[in-house]
Amino acid sequence: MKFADFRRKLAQYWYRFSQNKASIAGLIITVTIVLVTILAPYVTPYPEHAGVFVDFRNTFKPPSSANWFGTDQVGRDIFTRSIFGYRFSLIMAGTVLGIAVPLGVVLGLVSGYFGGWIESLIMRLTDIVLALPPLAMAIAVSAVLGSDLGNTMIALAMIWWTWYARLVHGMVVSLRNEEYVEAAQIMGASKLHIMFREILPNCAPAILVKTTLDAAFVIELSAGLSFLGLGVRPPEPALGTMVAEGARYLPANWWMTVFPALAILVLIFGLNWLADGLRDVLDVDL
Amino acid sequence: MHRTGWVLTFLLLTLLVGTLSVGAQKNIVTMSLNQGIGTIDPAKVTDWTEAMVMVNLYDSLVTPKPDGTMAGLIAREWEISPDGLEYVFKLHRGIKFHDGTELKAEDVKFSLERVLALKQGYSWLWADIVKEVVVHDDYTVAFILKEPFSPFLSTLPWLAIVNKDQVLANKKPGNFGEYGDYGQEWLLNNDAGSGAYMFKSWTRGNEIVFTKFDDYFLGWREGAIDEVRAKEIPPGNDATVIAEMRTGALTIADHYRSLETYAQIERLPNASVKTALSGEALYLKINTKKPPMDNVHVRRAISYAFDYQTFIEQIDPGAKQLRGPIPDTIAGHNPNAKMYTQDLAKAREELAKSGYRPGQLTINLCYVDGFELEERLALLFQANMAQIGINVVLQPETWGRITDLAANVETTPHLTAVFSAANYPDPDNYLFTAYHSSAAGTWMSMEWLQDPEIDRLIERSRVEVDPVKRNELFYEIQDRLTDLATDIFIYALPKRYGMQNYLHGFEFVPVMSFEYDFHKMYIKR
Amino acid sequence: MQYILFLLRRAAHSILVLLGLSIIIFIISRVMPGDPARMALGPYATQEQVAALRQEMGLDLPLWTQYVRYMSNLVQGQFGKSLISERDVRLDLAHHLPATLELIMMTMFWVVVIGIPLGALSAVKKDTAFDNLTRGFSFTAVVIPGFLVGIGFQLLFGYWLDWFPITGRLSPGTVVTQKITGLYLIDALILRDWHLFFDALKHILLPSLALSMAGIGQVIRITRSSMLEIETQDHVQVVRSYGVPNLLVTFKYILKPAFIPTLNILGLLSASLLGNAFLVESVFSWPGVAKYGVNAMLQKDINGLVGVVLLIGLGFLLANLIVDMIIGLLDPRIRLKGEAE
Amino acid sequence: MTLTYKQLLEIKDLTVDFDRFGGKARVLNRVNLAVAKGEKVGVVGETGCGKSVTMKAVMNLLPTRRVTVGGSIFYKGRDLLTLDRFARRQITGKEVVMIFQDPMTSLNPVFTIGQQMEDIIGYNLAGAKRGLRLPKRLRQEAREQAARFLAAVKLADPERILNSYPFQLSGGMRQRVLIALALANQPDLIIADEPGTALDVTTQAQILELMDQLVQERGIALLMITHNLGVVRETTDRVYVMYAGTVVETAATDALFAEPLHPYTKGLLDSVPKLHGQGLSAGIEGSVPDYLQMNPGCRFYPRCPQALPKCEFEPPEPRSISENHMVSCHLIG
Repeated sequence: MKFADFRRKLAQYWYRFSQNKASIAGLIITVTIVLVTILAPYVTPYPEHAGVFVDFRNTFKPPSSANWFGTDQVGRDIFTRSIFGYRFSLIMAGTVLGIAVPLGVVLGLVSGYFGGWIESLIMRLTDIVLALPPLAMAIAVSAVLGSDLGNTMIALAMIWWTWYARLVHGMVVSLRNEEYVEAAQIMGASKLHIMFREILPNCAPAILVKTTLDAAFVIELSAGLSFLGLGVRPPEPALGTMVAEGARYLPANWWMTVFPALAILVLIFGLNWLADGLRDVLDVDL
Repeated sequence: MHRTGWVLTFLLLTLLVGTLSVGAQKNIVTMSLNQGIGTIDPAKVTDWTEAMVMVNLYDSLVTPKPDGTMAGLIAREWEISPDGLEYVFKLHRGIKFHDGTELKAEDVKFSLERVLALKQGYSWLWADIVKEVVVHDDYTVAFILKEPFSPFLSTLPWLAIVNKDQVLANKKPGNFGEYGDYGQEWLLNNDAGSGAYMFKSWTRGNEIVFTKFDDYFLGWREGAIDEVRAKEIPPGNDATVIAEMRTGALTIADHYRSLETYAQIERLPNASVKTALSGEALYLKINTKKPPMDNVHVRRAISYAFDYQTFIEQIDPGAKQLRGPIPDTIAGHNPNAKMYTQDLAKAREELAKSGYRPGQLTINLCYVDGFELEERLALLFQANMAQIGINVVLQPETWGRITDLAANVETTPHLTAVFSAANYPDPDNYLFTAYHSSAAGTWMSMEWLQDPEIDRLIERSRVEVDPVKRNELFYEIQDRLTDLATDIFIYALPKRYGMQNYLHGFEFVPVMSFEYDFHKMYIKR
Repeated sequence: MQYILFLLRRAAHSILVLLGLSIIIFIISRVMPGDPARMALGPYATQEQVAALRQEMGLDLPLWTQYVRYMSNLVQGQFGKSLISERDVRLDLAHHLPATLELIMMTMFWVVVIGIPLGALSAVKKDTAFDNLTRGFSFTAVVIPGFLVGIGFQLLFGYWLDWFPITGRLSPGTVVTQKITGLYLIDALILRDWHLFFDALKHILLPSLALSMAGIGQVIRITRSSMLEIETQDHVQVVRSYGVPNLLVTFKYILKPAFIPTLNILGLLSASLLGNAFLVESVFSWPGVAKYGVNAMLQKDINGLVGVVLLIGLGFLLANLIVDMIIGLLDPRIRLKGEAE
Repeated sequence: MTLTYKQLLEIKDLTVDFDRFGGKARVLNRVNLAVAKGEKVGVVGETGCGKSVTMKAVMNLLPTRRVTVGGSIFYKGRDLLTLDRFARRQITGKEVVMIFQDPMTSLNPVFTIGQQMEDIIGYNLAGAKRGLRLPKRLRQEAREQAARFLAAVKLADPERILNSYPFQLSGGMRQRVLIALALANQPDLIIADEPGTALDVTTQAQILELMDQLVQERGIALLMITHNLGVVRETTDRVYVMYAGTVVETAATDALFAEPLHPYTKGLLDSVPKLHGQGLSAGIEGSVPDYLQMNPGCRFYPRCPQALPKCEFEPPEPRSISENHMVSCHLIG
């Protein structure tokens, strides 16, 4: 594809994407949150509240101009901690999917393309893993390996790849008999070439959309885990933990729960809207 | 379309019926439990929740009074031999077990033997102390000790008397010869006691129910409580406790709730909070064998760096800082022991003496996951230590895991927040189990002190019968321990209880769970 | 006959999956840090007692011997004793299962009773305000995590409006006179104990609705889209072209084939439902299996953990088997040919 | 103009607009078409030229939202577009029926042939006073009738067929079922949308022959949509050629094949030897244009090899060349 064509295509995609207000909102939300999270130390009013900090004179302050979201049980600014809390969510999503997506895609490609016992092995493995609810599995592994972020992420990645293996496997099976793949085979292209250059690009839109959706899902899951107190060590802020801690002080100190919960929702909604937009543009049916 | 209509009707109906209240005729008391009940077998009881069940289902020879001294319960009177080796108890006549048979001396003997054979629960209190139990007649029983053990009487509330015949009638095959499994399986779901209440049902992980035993030998007063329901509400769900205290669904909010919760209960028109200075104390136990905490200067440095003032003023207002390991409510407390206060200059000086530089040390602090008070303490500690350049890693763990970590000196964290259990109102309760070498390897002894001099002093205090001499020994031990800075002695816990105003007769007793004696309570509206 | 073969094939597949699951769980349960023997004996146990229990549990044996033991026990349906409650794990599970079962069944009830009609109506009324509203609701319901919905419900209906209790299965004072199934709603119906019925209903309403939100959303979405897809298919146009009444076309010729993808989703849903149950049970202090599982995990109760995970796996596979059965009944291609599309 | 109907079906200036996000698309532009009693008429054109939309408009199968229908469709002199839903159902589905293109997808996969035929025949037997449930008697009667017509389309063992699910039948058998269904209501007009295209050539030939014969026997008018010119030539009396939502030419079949006038028709016929139910690649360059950006003049202008300057802006009016021959083109006349 020529560069000009590519640009035109991109412009077309953008046009279609921009037609939907929710997609645009999703994109803006996601990008803003990612930026704000990266720049958290500069954009939050009390960056020190995300670390080792206590101020027992200012506990349980309701929302005010000084503390937009109020303060918590040791006097920390909830707004600041919510922004920093996004870090946990985003790192979690990034790492889990960063491991799971490539792994699942490669295994899916291999099993779909080679077939035979490799296919049976990989697909049976996915069957087994998929029989377990991911959250239950994640709770089991992180309870077992200790409340360690790294362990939890590895555990989740070990479950998550199966979805991508399934997805890609299905597409490869339907694609491998397509004419252009056969043509490439006849022309003597290597298996690697066919898998990665001929088949993979056709799966890319579906993978992209699923990854976006799953980012939201992993964030939801990480919130669930941290809600149960798994995966984070205090004083590191995590939105799920903040919700759980706040829930102890309901209903009087509602802001401790409500704002972190809203923060989770905003990000999850943003990602889902973004995924919806991408789905329309890329014409993916998931 | 029809279906949605149905659903809406159904929902509406549910809402209507849902708002109708539920009436009750009996005097039912509901209390919250912050943690589950593992067992109701009195020989296996360890946690406060289990102890609460034991106190109500079973009777013991003696029972603690509010001032910490012992009153007879099923024992009418007792005599102690001058050498402190023999305790003879005379029992009340006509005490009935729940199955109607009479409680006799033989049951007392059997109960102790059972505890010692099973080696669980509180068996450690008597394992190396009691030589034998002799039944003189149906109503006279004697305990013969191996060596004098001054606090022996104070430990006896923990010996619940079980119905020997009933237990043996329900035994299953097991490892205890003629006693089979000692009725272990049966006692998991039944009681064999003579206590004021009878076991009714237990939904594991949810609720335990017991009902009034009409033939209780102490009789019943007007307004007595007919049924007790204790339901598990985890620490994360304090909001539920508040809501149910407001609606009246809960009669008693247990003493392990967050301070905010009690503050809110206090604001309710129908309920109030009772506070008592307990014998229970909070320590940060320092693993004195694990570098860098093996260095006494480091220990003193952190003792000086901690902000006790903020803790007792802001975190648990109205509390009192602990002076040494023994709370001042216990006779034998040394009022002149050293008390550390925050002094950053001294802390830095001690740190310098230790040879470590600021910024060089990273230590971990372990506390019970989700325990809000300990978490606030941990965050405060972390912030304080940062001021003198010690980095603290917080390690929230479940209580079960902490007891596991305590088994080895290697796995025991640098610091662990632990509430001492007020098992019996005697200094020995605080000293032997924590600092004596032979007691090492449990959550009570996470200091791993193993100091021969301390060992020797504790041993002497246990066999000393003269109260004055005992006190002198206790004073010396307390001075040594504060000097060694084996713990950060934080405070004696003011226990708070949320209660409906119609509940009367509650009395604080400085032994774990004995304040939850529902026989003493009554309802008057 | 083909149908039975098809079901047998699916069942055999499920058994294979369970076997694999048991291996994974074995591995996980053996790498747990912390000594289950010590945890079981409680804080006052001595080292000798711990060693003795370790031996009794076979924790000192080589790993493969442990595996052989473990598998042979599993095949006999034995999970061993729970280290915490000291009871047979099966007893513990049986004890906690009814609560979870009741919650899940109630949840499924909402999913089907709310999700399918809303999805169908929204397809019939495509592009109307009702459709847009329903789609917005379905998106929101899918996206919001169940435990946040739960907390929201507690806040709204529990604390502020004070309509429903926030935790537990029954009010204090409500007595189950006779345990038949352990599902209070059903027991109450059998016993005609209306007080019990409405008390149980009042308690289960919020948790089951919170748990069902994601499912309702998904079912609305899939029912709507598959109905719209089938709507455009030739066979629907054919019956329409012959003037068969619209309602009949919608509720017979469109809804029945549209059920198949919906059912498939319901099967898949059961996995996420069981997962979310962990959080929702925790939020509402619902004394179910998930709560027992979290406890078992935190307390390193190996046997309990194995039991819970296998039970959940089994539940998931069973749910899918039931779904396969129903799909088989709906879809003659499976019933008669043993083949899916 | 009221007719004492000469034509069985007469479509007058039928216009259909689709509402798209990008604007209004005029999918049919003033289509005129007539079928006389017992007549066999063909409609040809590329995929997407509006043949199917025309038929769906007749059968009232167009979606009701975002679609505007203008003009009139007279059936036996009554304008279908002015009738209410119920009156209209007395005609379409009963007197006018349609056979869909693909027998593989035209039967509901999860109901037996019998269930489907019973419903369809039964509701037509029931007439106006039908509820949602068919009375048992009617159902029985419908089933008997279904069996009769299955036999009429030369399907052996009708009982077995009635109890079968579609997937248990071959393509040819399903097509026969659909024909039986069409005949069962004893209609006056059958609209056939590319019948048998999805089947293999031999089966298709058999089916067409059967249909031809059955229609002939019963004096039913046939309106056949196809892009297969061979089929048109063999079966029909008259042909309409459609392009991009307009009728560009109409004539008796023989006349059209002998002397095509419109450049599009010419192209269409030129491509015949190379045509196998595919496109028109050899005959005419390009493909059907985007309905959203339709040329304001002659719709064929962008692809017309002989286009005049005025073709770009001025739409051509239909002109009569001879009694039965009409053409819309600036080149003619």
